[in-house]
Amino acid sequence: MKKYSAFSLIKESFNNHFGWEKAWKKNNLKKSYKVIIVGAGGHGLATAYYLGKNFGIRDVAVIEKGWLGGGNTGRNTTIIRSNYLQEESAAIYEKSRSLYEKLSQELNYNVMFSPRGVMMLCQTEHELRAMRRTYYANRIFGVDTEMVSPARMKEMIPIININGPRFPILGGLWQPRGGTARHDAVAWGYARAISNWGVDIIENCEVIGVNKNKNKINSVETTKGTINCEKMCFIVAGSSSILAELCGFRLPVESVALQALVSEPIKPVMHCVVMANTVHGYMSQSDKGEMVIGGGADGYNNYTQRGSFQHIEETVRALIETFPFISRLRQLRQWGGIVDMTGDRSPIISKTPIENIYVNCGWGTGGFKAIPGSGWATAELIANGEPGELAAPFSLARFKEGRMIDESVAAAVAH
Amino acid sequence: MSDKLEFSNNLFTIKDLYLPGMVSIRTHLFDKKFQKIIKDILKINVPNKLEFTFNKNLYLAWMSPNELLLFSKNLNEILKLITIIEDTLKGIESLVLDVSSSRTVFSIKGSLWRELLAKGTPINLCPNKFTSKSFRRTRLGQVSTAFWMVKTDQVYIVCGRSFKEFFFKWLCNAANEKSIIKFF
Amino acid sequence: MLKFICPICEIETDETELTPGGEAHLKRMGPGSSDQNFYTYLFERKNPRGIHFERWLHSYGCGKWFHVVRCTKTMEVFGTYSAQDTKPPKKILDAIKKKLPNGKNVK
Amino acid sequence: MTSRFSKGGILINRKKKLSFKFNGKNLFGFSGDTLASALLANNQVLIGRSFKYHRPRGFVSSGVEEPNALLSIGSGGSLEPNRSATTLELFDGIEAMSQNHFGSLEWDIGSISNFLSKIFPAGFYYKTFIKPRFAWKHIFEPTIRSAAGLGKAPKEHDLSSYDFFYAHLDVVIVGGGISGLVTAKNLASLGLKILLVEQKHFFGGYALSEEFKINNLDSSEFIKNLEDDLSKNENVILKKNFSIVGVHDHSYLLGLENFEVLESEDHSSIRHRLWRIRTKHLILATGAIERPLVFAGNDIPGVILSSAANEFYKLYGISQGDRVILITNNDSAYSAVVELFNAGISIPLVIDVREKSVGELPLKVKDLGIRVEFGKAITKVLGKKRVKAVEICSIVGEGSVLETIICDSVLMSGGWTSTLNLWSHCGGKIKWDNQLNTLVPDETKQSTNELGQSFISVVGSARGQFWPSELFDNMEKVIKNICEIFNLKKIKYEKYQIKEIIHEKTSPISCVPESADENLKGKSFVDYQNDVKLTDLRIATQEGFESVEHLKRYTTLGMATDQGKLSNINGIKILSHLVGKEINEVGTTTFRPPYTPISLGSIAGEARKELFKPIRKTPMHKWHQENGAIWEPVGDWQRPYTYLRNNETKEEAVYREVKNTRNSLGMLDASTLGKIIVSGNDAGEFLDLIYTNMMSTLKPGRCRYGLMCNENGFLFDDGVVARLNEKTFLCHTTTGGSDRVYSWMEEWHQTEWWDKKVFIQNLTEEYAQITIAGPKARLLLEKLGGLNVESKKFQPLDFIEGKLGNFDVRVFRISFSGELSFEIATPSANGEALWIRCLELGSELGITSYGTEALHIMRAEKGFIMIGDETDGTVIPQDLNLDWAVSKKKKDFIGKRAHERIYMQDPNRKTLVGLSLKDSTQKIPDGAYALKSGGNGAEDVLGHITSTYFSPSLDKPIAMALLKNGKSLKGQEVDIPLGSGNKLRAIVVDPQFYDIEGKRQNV
Ligand SMILES: Cc1cc2nc3c(=O)[nH]c(=O)nc-3n(C[C@H](O)[C@H](O)[C@H](O)COP(=O)(O)OP(=O)(O)OC[C@H]3O[C@@H](n4cnc5c(N)ncnc54)[C@H](O)[C@@H]3O)c2cc1C
Ligand SMILES: NC(=O)c1ccc[n+]([C@@H]2O[C@H](COP(=O)([O-])OP(=O)(O)OC[C@H]3O[C@@H](n4cnc5c(N)ncnc54)[C@H](O)[C@@H]3O)[C@@H](O)[C@H]2O)c1
Ligand SMILES: Cc1cc2nc3c(=O)[nH]c(=O)nc-3n(C[C@H](O)[C@H](O)[C@H](O)COP(=O)(O)O)c2cc1C
Ligand SMILES: [Zn+2]
Repeated sequence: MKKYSAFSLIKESFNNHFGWEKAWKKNNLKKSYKVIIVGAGGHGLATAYYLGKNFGIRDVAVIEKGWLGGGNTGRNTTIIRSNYLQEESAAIYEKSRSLYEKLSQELNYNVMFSPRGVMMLCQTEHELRAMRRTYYANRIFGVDTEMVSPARMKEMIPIININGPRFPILGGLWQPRGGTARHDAVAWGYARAISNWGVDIIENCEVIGVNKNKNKINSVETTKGTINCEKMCFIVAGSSSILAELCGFRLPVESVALQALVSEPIKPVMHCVVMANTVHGYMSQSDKGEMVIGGGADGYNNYTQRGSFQHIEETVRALIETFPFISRLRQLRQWGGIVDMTGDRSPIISKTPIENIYVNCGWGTGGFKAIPGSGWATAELIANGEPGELAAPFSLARFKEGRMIDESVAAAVAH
Repeated sequence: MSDKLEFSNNLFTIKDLYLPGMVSIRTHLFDKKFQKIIKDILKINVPNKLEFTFNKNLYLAWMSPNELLLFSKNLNEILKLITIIEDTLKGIESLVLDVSSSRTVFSIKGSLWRELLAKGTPINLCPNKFTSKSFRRTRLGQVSTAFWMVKTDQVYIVCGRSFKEFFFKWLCNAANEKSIIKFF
Repeated sequence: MLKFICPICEIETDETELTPGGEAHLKRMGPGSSDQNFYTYLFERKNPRGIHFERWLHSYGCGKWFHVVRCTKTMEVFGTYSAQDTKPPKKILDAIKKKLPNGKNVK
Repeated sequence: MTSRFSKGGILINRKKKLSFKFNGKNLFGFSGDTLASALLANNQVLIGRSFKYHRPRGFVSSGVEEPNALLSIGSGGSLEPNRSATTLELFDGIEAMSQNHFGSLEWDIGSISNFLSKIFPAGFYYKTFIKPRFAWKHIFEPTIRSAAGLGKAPKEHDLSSYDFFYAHLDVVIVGGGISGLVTAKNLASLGLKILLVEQKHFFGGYALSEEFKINNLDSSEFIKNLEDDLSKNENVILKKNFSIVGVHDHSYLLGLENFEVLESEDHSSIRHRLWRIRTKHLILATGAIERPLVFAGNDIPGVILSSAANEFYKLYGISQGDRVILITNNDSAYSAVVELFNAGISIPLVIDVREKSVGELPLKVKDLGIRVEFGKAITKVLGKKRVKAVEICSIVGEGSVLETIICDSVLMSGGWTSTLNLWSHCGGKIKWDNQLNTLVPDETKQSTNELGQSFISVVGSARGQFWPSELFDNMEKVIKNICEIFNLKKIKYEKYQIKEIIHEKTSPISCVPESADENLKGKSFVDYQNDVKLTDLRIATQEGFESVEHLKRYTTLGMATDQGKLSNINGIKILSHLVGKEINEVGTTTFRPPYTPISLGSIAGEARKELFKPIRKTPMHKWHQENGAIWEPVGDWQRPYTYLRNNETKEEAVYREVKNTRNSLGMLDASTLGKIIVSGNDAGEFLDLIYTNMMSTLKPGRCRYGLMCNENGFLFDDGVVARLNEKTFLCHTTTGGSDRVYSWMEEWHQTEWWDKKVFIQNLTEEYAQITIAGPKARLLLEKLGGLNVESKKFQPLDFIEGKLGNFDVRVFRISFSGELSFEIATPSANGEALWIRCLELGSELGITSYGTEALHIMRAEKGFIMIGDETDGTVIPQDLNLDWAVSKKKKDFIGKRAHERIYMQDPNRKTLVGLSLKDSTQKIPDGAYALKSGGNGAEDVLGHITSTYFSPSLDKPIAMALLKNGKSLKGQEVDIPLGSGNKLRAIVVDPQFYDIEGKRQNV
């Protein structure tokens, strides 16, 4: 694999860049693999990566029905933070965030992780109290956050309207090491790394069935043929229920559309990510200059990657209230992704009723930030057949026991 | 709060009909016995689905298959009627409640009222869809409301009392003469 | 932006006047039910890509719940019926059969 | 030089001169101009800088597809960045500024990156800036970011207003070109309600600037007649400056109507109106957009689409230059040459990349004596900020220069792309047609409506039928179809006579010369705004970004503000060539709304500032407002947090309110509490299912505190239930909970227990409610008079009805403060009067009004829980020591089954305790965590603080907490780490601090 660096870039420029190789190889399917991962989104690719890196398991195929990274990984608002309230969440998201910090170097691929800081606004007394609770939880669970006053916030984000007549800003929870990353690059970077090890990434290949013997899977059916495997893990976000159905069980998830939009690009005006939960909207500015905006999810089951306009409307209203200047900007594009929402809005990294099938899903509206940590934990689960510390709380069994990991309690939206 | 809410421009006059009387009658509307009782007391029929009936000052509107709203501009008339209705309905599964204080009613005068309302509600207000008999509950400018036509150029709109100042501002904004389309 | 005919009001209602209520025809599991059954009732959803039986509330209208049969892939609505119907009416089932003769769900 | 002819220009009114500014220069145009035509009339060809390399750019088009000519318009609160000059109708006083340059437009320092373009191909940033790690954060990213964006964002508040409108229509026709107008004409007599919209400020589309005869009339005259005709028709609403921007599920359309010109004349006019439309049928007459050709220097100012040059000439009387050449792969572009030549422009050469054409137009051009070279191409365009000359080469080969021709403008045409965005927004598929050399709608995969039926028809050049004589080929079919849909008698369709123009096929070639060398490819632009060149596409595919979606994301092709209207098709043609696949195999990227960008202001509509969200006010709101209330939003309600007097701080005010209530008398506006009537023979039974405790045993005249759980067993609301009579209960809920609880009850009643005979009504707003609390409470009620409130007659948890003074009331003897307390409910209409009466009579008793914060403190002093503080959606009643309110006798209630699950029985669940601080000068911070004493880490966590206050009544800090196995910790010490790194030491106590025996409230 050709190493990426400023030097190689300059060198290639003399050669009209004819020397660059494929970022990941276009492979043909082999007859069998030790592990099959269904879904080449961020989580699937990261899982393959840590299987190879931490456990030396590289006889792996990642099967993708469309184009790599084309699911939610390729359509999210790229917010990365770990200031979660619950201990279990903080652990996996903080692990993830810390892996992000060095990911570019590790993968030799600039994923443009940008620790520009995430600001969560408090706009009611109740929210302020809830956010303080998160702040104290963060301190104990090793996540670096601080509470900031409205005045300080105004200094940090001059374009914010802290005197909104309806929901004046009472404070904020600031995570300086949160931020964003270039979403596509995360998928591409992992893909390049695992492809280099010989992991097969098979695009345009849909898993359409599984063949079981008793309570074990021995092969999967795909649109490109049958493949044998020792273990299988599906990591397909919005399509989780469909895969589960193929495997013969059901999951506590529902698929709904979550939408986002971008404005036309403008010169930099806001250097951090801002999330306003009371009015429900969040916004950051990409390195190209668009304001990247997201809000609430639809409330009905959906597989179309389109959502209802009323959510765009509500989100934009909320953000104009908080950032009046955006009123004269224009919406350039809107799109949707199908997210998998669990009963407690926390993910599932778990064994399943089938012995050698594992599942990673339920990241809902907030799993981009979790990609490295989730891949790490899932690889551990697949390799050992048992969850490690990070994954254990996120088992399917928790729903039966009533041991939910509810993040919404801190009055926070989960992005 | 007792300040009167009134607005007018060249096109519209919007007014809070301060303290009219309203009664909610919950029962099974299809019940023949009930229909007769209403006819006897109020001298009007139980309205059809999505419609209202009226008798001078009284309007009787269909809210749902088991709820009617009785409305009069005169609070005292309503207070008298409540007791009568309640007493007469004793044997019938029902719930009669004075809701005069729960809600308020705005009158909008002006022939372009359809246009004004179409700024806020997704329901079809074309004259052949929303007629002189129609009564609709809807979400209008983010507020839960119900309205009906009392004259060709006048509608009454009910909304929750606590929303009324907000809703009044919304109506005034929508009444902007500069934003007329003449759609209907 | 979806719209359904509220079977009670019998008029078209806009999504902004409705509240979605998830999968329909769930059987409530009360005290004494098994852990598995209770879990299924609370959490396990069909979540199909295709025909979905679901509940909606005409919240800004008559205030009544009703059932909708909708395809989650094409958004086609096969019909709406009362919340107190424990099974979808035959008419709707026939319409579905006509659309999907082999009984398989939409791709 | 570009300039305006002294005659001509269909759209402009030379009598009405308008002045405007560009980069501070005063310029003039005419009414009817666009800003673009007015700038061109002033020889302003250099108009902006490209995104990445800061290359000088001019106009390429005359419409919504424009990628280059983006300007900042206005200033202050009306500044609008990135506005395309080609779509802005000129009005008096426009101030326009060019964008994206450091220094002046002419001398942009940023253009250094142009020289480095070879090192910075597509995706270069993924390959570099990786090491050292800190440099990315502190040097590289800030550098990249500072180069981001085009225009500057406004800093001030937007002064414009925006409007909404809901419309229901039978047919919406998108596009006011000739096809749209003719369709409308044919449907106009059917009695259907029709809306026809045109995004531009004129009707007619391309036909307006073309010369052909239809029914023996000049096309422009024919259009004028049609427009006049239709504007008189009652069934048809004709709209200009109106763009359909989105097609959503269930045939929901979004349209943006633009009033900018009006607004410029009258500031109180609206700026935009967002139309939300439901239509039964949608007809796309959206026309087609001409494609650029890809050759070196095709982005130099002065290179322009031939159709644009033609429009600028015919509509606005503009000439692109003195010596103009054309390069084309099709016949249609020749018409511009004919026009310009006849207007006296010198045309040194027409380059046709095809081998030949015997079409009518090329022949005509030849007849005019213009030199036409077939099989040739452009090696490159010379010039930096303006075309100076072109070098000519053969179409085959690498582009060796055969000849250099001096010129100041190059017209180009790479064929046409039908505009099918709206066809696809909602799932409709499109396919490539090699014959027509454009995308066409795939009729077998259409968008469908709620009935699963297709509802979109396409007419005119949007179908790929570009020549006038073909435009109406399927019109008859469309009309018939519509008659069928609406069950109408078939109407006669009138045929149109248009003379056929003999023409040659368009060439599939879009990049010339075909094997241009790398240096030329590095200057051949596919996406102008995002500076995507031929070389970028090649590098991307070489690196494996071969899926059209990957190519887009890796190179940013088609992601600029024009969304690839010019570049997408050339992009996929090139891709198909690079990967050796058919165009249909390669596919297109997804078309997404909006078709053209729309203002965020229009999406928000009127819902801003005071109309942002509904505010609910209690009947006493005005009094609060006038008496120093600081508001606290609770749900949609505004409640007084406290009332400030004189120079008090918030804290002082709250303490005063607490003390006054405890020592003499306080009153609270409790009107926001939810009040729900549940009535019927089965009401008790029904409430037994809803509440955790037994309600059916409650006696009429009595009240009981009740809890509600969800099916997960978690506590979600609480309140006092009063049994009004045998069959009627009045359920109080929390302020935030009233609507939720009401819907909750309705839901269970309608969908699970519809056999229960009950009616439910939300009476929250019907009653104003006033809490009178404090040792002198009874005195006040006696002063009000009319009711016997003696302690024997009127016991705790009793209620009575009657007249208090002149007021109809229901009085509950319930206490949330721990004091002797009465809650008086009266119809809202009397709320304010009763409130004022209480104040008058209470003044000599020393009454004070108190707000929510005092209320919260007093309840915490008593150890009462507060939904939202002690609960957070994961707490069950048992955690809060409320077992006594959870019936063991009842077979079932919502949440009962959930409480049986393992984890709910876990002895390590967090349970409610009180905390008392050793050091009473301290206060436990809100939200703090409690650790085992001496503990530090996550493993020592016991739980969190749920409420914490300084208690003015006890003159010491108090708090409640949910701690693991809290009961077992009583008497033990715990640590509470502070933000500062210090710790507080607290003792676990019972969560009741004040008047533990409850003597005060039972007097
Ligand atoms: C609009 C939006 C905004 C968001 N914003 C944020 C945010 O700001 N921060 C954040 O942290 N998270 C955010 N998220 C959530 C985040 O995007 C997801 O949680 C995350 O990307 C999930 O990654 P994944 O790898 O699990 O799934 P995906 O990226 O969706 O990958 C799953 C893959 O599985 C493939 N697949 C499905 N079925 C099959 C099959 N049968 N055979 C083979 N392959 C199959 C799919 O094609 C897909 O490529 C957002 C999501 C959306 C939609
Ligand atoms: N000879 C050729 O090869 C050739 C090629 C292309 C066009 N033409 C000529 O162009 C004309 C085509 O007529 P037509 O009516 O089909 O197309 P048109 O391009 O003339 O008109 C389409 C109209 O739709 C409008 N429009 C597009 N999208 C819209 C939207 N979303 N909202 C609102 N308005 C929108 C456009 O502004 C345009 O005015 C004919 O006169 C034809 O001769 C000829
Ligand atoms: C963070 C982010 C930034 C984006 N910026 C742009 C942009 O500048 N221009 C654009 O056209 N689309 C932009 N998009 C949207 C994509 O074009 C695309 O809509 C999205 O990835 C979903 O894919 P789809 O529309 O092909 O289904 C952006 C998407 C994301 C996630
Ligand atoms: Zn209804």
